[in-house]
Amino acid sequence: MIVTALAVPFVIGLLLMVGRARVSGPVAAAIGAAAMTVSLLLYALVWEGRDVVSGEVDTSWIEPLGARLHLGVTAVSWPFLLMTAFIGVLCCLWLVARDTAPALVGLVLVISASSLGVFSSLDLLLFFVFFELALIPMWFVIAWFGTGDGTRRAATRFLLFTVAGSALVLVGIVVIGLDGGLQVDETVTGSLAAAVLVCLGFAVKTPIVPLHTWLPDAHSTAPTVGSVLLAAVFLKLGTYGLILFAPLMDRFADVAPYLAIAGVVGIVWSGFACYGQDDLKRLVAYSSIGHMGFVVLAISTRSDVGLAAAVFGSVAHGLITGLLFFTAGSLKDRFGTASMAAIGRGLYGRTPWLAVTFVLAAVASLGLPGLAGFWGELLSLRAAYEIGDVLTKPVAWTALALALVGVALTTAYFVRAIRLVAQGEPVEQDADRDLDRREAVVLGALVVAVLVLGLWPAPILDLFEPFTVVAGVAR
Amino acid sequence: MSRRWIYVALTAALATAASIWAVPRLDEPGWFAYVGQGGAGDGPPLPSLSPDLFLYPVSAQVVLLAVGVGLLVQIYSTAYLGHHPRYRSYALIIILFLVGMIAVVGTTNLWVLLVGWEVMGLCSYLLIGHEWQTAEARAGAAKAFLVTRVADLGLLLAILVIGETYGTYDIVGAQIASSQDGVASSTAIGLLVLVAVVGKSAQFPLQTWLPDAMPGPTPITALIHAATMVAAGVYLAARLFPFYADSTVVLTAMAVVAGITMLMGALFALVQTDLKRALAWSTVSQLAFMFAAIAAGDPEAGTDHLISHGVFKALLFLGCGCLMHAVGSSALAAMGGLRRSMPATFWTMSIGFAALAGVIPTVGFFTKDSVLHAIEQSAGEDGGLATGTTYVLLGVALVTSFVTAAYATRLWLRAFFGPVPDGRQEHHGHEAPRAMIGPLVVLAVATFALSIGQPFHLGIGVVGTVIAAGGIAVVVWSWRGGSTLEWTTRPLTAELGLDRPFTSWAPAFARGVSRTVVDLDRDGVDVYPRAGAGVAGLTSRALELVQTRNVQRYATVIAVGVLVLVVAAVIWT
Amino acid sequence: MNIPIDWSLVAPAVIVMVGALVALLVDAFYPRRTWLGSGLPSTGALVVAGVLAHVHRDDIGRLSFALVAIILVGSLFVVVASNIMNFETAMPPGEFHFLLMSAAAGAVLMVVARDLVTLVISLELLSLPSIALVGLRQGDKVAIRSAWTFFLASVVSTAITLMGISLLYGVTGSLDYVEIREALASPEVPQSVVAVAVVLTLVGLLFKLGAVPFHVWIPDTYVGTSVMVAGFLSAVSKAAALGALLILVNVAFPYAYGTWQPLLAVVAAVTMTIGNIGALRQSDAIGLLAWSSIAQAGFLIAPSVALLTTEGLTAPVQYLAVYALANLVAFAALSVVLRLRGSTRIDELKGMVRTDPWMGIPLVFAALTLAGFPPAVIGLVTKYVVIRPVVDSDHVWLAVVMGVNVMLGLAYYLRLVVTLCDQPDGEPYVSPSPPVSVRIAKTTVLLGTAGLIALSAWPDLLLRHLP
Amino acid sequence: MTLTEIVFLVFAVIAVGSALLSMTSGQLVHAALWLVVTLGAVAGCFVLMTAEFVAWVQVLVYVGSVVVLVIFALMLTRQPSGARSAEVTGNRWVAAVLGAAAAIGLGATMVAGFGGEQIEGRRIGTAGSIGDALFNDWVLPFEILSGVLLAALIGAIVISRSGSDR
Amino acid sequence: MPLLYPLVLASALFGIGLYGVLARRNAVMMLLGVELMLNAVNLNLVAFDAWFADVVHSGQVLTLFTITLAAAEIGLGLAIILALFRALRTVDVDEVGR
Repeated sequence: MIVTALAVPFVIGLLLMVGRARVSGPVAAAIGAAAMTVSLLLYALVWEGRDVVSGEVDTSWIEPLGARLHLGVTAVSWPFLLMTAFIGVLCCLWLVARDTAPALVGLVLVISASSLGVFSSLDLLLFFVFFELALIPMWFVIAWFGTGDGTRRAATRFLLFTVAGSALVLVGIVVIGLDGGLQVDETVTGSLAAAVLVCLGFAVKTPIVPLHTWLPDAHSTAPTVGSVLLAAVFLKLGTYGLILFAPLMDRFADVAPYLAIAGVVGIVWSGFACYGQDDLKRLVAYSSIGHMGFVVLAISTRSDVGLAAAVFGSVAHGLITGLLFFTAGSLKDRFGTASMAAIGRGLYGRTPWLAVTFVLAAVASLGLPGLAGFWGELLSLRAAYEIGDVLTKPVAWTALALALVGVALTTAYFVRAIRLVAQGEPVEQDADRDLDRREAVVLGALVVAVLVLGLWPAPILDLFEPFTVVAGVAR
Repeated sequence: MSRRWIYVALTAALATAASIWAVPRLDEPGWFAYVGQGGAGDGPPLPSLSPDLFLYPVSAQVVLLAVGVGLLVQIYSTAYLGHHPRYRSYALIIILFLVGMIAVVGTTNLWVLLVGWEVMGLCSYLLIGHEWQTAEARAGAAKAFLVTRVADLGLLLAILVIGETYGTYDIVGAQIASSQDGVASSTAIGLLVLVAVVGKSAQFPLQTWLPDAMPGPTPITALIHAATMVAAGVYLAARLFPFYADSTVVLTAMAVVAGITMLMGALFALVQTDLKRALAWSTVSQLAFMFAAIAAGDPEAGTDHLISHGVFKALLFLGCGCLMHAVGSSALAAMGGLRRSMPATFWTMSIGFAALAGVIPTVGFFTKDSVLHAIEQSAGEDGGLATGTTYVLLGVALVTSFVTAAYATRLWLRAFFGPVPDGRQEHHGHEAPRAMIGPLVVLAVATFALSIGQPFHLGIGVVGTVIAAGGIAVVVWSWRGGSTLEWTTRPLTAELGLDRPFTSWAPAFARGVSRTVVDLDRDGVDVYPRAGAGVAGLTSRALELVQTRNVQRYATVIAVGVLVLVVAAVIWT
Repeated sequence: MNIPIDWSLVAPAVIVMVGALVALLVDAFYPRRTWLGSGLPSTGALVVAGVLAHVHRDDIGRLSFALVAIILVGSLFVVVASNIMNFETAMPPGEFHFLLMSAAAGAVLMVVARDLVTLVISLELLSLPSIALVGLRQGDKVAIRSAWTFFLASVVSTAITLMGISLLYGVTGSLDYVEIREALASPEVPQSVVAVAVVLTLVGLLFKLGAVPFHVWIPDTYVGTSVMVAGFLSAVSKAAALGALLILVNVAFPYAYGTWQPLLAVVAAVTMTIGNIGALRQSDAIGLLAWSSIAQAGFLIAPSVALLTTEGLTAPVQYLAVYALANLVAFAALSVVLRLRGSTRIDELKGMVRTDPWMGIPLVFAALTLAGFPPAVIGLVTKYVVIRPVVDSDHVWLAVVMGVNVMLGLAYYLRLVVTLCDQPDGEPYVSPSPPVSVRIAKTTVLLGTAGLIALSAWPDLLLRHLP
Repeated sequence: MTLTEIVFLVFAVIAVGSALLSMTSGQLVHAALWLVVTLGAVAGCFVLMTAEFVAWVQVLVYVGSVVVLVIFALMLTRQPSGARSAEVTGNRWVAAVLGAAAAIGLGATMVAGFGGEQIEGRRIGTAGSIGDALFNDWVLPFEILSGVLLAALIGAIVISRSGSDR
Repeated sequence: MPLLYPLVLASALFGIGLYGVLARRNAVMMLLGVELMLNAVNLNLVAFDAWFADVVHSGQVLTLFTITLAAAEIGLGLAIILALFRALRTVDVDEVGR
């Protein structure tokens, strides 16, 4: 089942790329949406409960290295998988527009599918293969379909940063593989080098300050679906990697304090950076760094609450940032730029529904209780408060304090953005146009998801309650 | 027109439902403290949002106050704001606000409470910014949201601490646990709660957002920034009182905050030239009164004053709305002499001012009396505040009563009596439509009706009445003496510059730091990849320099390489 | 001491050498000098040699057999793909095949050599024909200049190696690997002399591998010579050098551990870094591949820090196999490109995946394999394979350098890949009606690519059977 | 100090001196001839170290053929115009340093490793004994060497043909 | 006879040869430098051979081989130099490299 769920988007994505001349953009997008929906449904159906590995596939692959084709869905990966497939569907739906290039749909499918592969892998080498697989397609998405100057440069920066990180992860995987094998459910290592390398590697991907400088450029130049995939899915590869690897490494404890502090410094740093942004997409990109900071803080506690926080935070961030980027994309489609100064004030009056969606997304992103963004942040604060088993009290509580400052800053910069764009005396522009049906469907779906998860966090939190859940990964 | 009534009907339905739920519980005995059996779990569970509705009599009162005022405001708004192009969102947000308020008051699940709490904050933000074309509204909204949200982090942490301490996020459950295992972490919880309520209820030092929220539509001010949301801070402090009741530190801190705020708010209200702003400061001051009661160990007195204040302050604000409707401004200078042209407003607002000043037999008198009594009583009791603190607090409260009576009188006189300002024609002031007067009347009636059954404490009551009378008398005497009552005492009119940290320092700091961060992010943090790329590029160029096709140079490179390797090998073996 | 000729060991080399002579003779006496005339005996000899090697694989030893197999298959690939040069009047086919086969024989002998004399002489048997091959294209000034560069650098490093060997002889009194090991085991040998001797001896092999600082000849030579000869140098010649290095160090120098291990580690790290950095600014695909092959040499050397363990021996060979195949595919494809379009500048390749997918996709796949990037899983897996022994021998720093270099490498492979995938600038000039020989070369490329794809699908295939 | 040693030292001085002259001489033909002297002196050293056969081969191969070849090459490749100011390149200082470093380094290594050892000269390297060793023990390299020579020959032919006909 | 004599002589010749390779302008003379280096090696080998009184004469045999290799190298090298001269009309390394 998992294999089918992975193969369908992969194959269809490749076919779309090969046969890009034979289909029109909207048709390709529709096909893509159908493929991702199939994947989504399969992943939803494969679930057998949190105490077992669902839909496990385990066959031999590279015997001499101990690598196996080991796929399965666990309580930790399931939310990621569903979120990714969901975002994939929405990206395809978003592309149901006249000017879509079929190749872009194909790339989106391949990227989504390989991300799904990452989340489904229970073998470290397989994990890594999927991890790398999506990068070059993403390069194309940014460089070819991006807008603005320097798309190539941004794409290459993105790729090189990520690969530098993942190369370190590869070395880390080697260390782990030598110590305990490559199977996630069996291996454990006592090596400090592994912990440092893996954390550093995923820190680039997540990204954690100061390894984040690739992110704003990549996000701001990428096309809308590219930004969405980058933020909603790609950053999760980093956090998921940390979640997956943290329990495998005994010496994670030595790295965790640095991780935690870097994470919260990132929250504050990105908060200030956002406060000074004019470009909406850059702003959202920086805000992602902040949100990832919360997730990293949660992971670095290596506690059960932290795990729940990290999973919830990642998923919620995926949805909310997806929403934000889709909104920013809508604006960019209209005005040709995401610069707040160029978009002008008073969107409340000019394009009310778009403005309302933006405000809702912003409010969700700043972690208002009752919306999805809140629970992840809350739980990581709680995880920090409870300290967990690897941090010390001074570190954890310093992190907590900084994170709180970050929350305040997040509010500040989103309020500023709302003030600059949504409010104010409206100056009509020719491009003012409220949501069309396609946009309404995509944004609506995300709004609903954000509201549902915000008001009913149980579907995800129940996976981690009570904390005895092991389900293959979380220990 | 009829479309507007849909929202009123919706509000009414909500109000009815809430009433059906709340009214039966008004008479049940019991205060927030819960004594019962049952055990708590091992650790706090992950948060959930099960509603866990549960009403005590006090919370039932607050619910009724909220929905009542909400309904009245909704009705009032049909006339006041009915022609506004964005009436729909306005009305809907009010309903959302009421839901949030009911959630805060009606649940025992701390997370639901927090959600409601924040939803209220959001609605407040959106409604203050309703007139988002104007710069003041935008600024006020942003400030209100930011200040309250920062303070709300205190509540968030408080909830976490409660959960950790008692193993549950249910207030009742936590109370059970505390009654069984004893109270713990009370100082931490109390201080965090204090932070939250100081923000939400605009207490010192976070008081400035409330006056700045006045660009919001006046009905909203009446509902949110007078009767319900800001009072929710008091409600919360009272609700969670059992968890920190034994911490002198917390109570003292609260007393200090309350003392400073009440006097400061009253003094500021005394010198305002804008009626609405004056009322806002008055609200700040009155909220501090309630906190004083809680600090004195009698949260019940605080919540009683909450209810009464909610009623008469809503009345005052709605009346203020009528005046603004009439003269098109909330400046006192634009008013004056409206007594004749707007009799209904005049009479109802007079009742409101009387209640504010604490004149018998308005409900304001009785509940203020209770508060003063509570403070007086707490002196000398074991636990709680030190006796000295109590007496200082009592003194401040009495002074504040005096000032309160004074400014209430001043506002009343200036709005309704003084000379008609030059620019305005006499006939220009006209009575408000019925949909606006109706709610005023209802509230005025309630101002008296709620007095029924209120306790009266003879000693302090007499003292309070005398002081209030003194305040009124001084102002009236001054008015009679020909004063225009335009008191412009510089430090007070500038509100002591307490606003400056929020309006200039913090934004300037944030802007400065953010500019630095943005620059650093571009040029500083990015140095290592850029330097790396630069080094790689230079090395690459250098390598090209070696590749000259001159074989002799190649041989030299090889020879040097061998030499280096040999030397290195000899050294390390 | 008696060194009898072990025919089972040298049979493949002899066959190859015989093939070389036959090719030369056929060419000399067959009236019409065609490519096939000398090419067929060469092909046949390589196949027979392969079969013979397979028959005697137990005598040869798994490791040497794997290396011999790589060398033979690589040579075969070169011989077949070199058909692209058919009808080039400047290229004398008989001599070409003779020299190529001689070099191949030298390469085979290098990995089966078990004493330093044989090693040096087979090294020369590889070098001298290679040098001649580089300068073979008649009347080509660049080619002859490249040959000169290659020649002088080569003889200098040979002289240095011989000096090392003479010192080694002085220290141990023997030139046989096993006896050298035994002599070095004694604590009385003067360590500093051993250090000097070992370093100098390894220089020749590192030179052939193109390790920094002995890499200087590579870019000029590869760019200056015919594409397939460059392919031969980058694949077969390196395979021989690496094999000889592994066996020499493993058999003869285990006790000089302290000398060569840090040496190789540092050289590997510097080599891959310099190679990658050098490739960054190349505008010609051949130049890019030349520098990249320097970088890959670093990856080949790196696991030898652990070559006293089984994995340290096998990992580089596995990496080598994939590297050689990918490199040959790339060079062969580029030779086709050069033939049809007249240039291998990267700009010239723009959009080839769209205009000529049968050459574009193999190039992309080969580049991805060399970069170690999915979907070329085998590239990634072999990167993993070479990092493993490095980590296992506690050279984590080197592993990190390797990781960083994966990133650096991607920087330019990516450029190649995206240029190939890009929208072409108008219709490129393609020479019309390519002859059959081009089709043969194309087929080789496709076969090689198919091999890479198969390995990517089942990496087990390689890792389990080699060596 | 025995006579052998004295003779050896004389040869050594001649070898080094003529090598230096050869490598620095401005006249190419002179340089080649100085090299002949060096190689001859080295052959003398071989004889003193009991390697008679090697010494003869040295004289035959080097002095007899290689140097003749070199002189021909020098003549064939004479520059059309004698505008050359010096026969050494700008690289000479680096070269001198490296050459000195190599000589001193190697010398130091030798001293460190083999100081105080004596050559006894018990086994004379006659043609017979060398032949025995060559064809009993070193057949394989010997055979390979034939391949090397052939390949070099063919290579030399085909390359020297290059450029002549076009 | 002390073993050091030939060894030190070899070192000196090797250094001089290296200098020749790196400094001579004429390609042929560079080749001669290489020959000097190889001769140094030969001296070493012969000296060690004599010192060990090697039964199989490894050193002397390798010396013979080296001489042969040197001849092969010089043959090929001169061929290349001639071709170079024909192609570029010069054997000046600086000019060739240009």
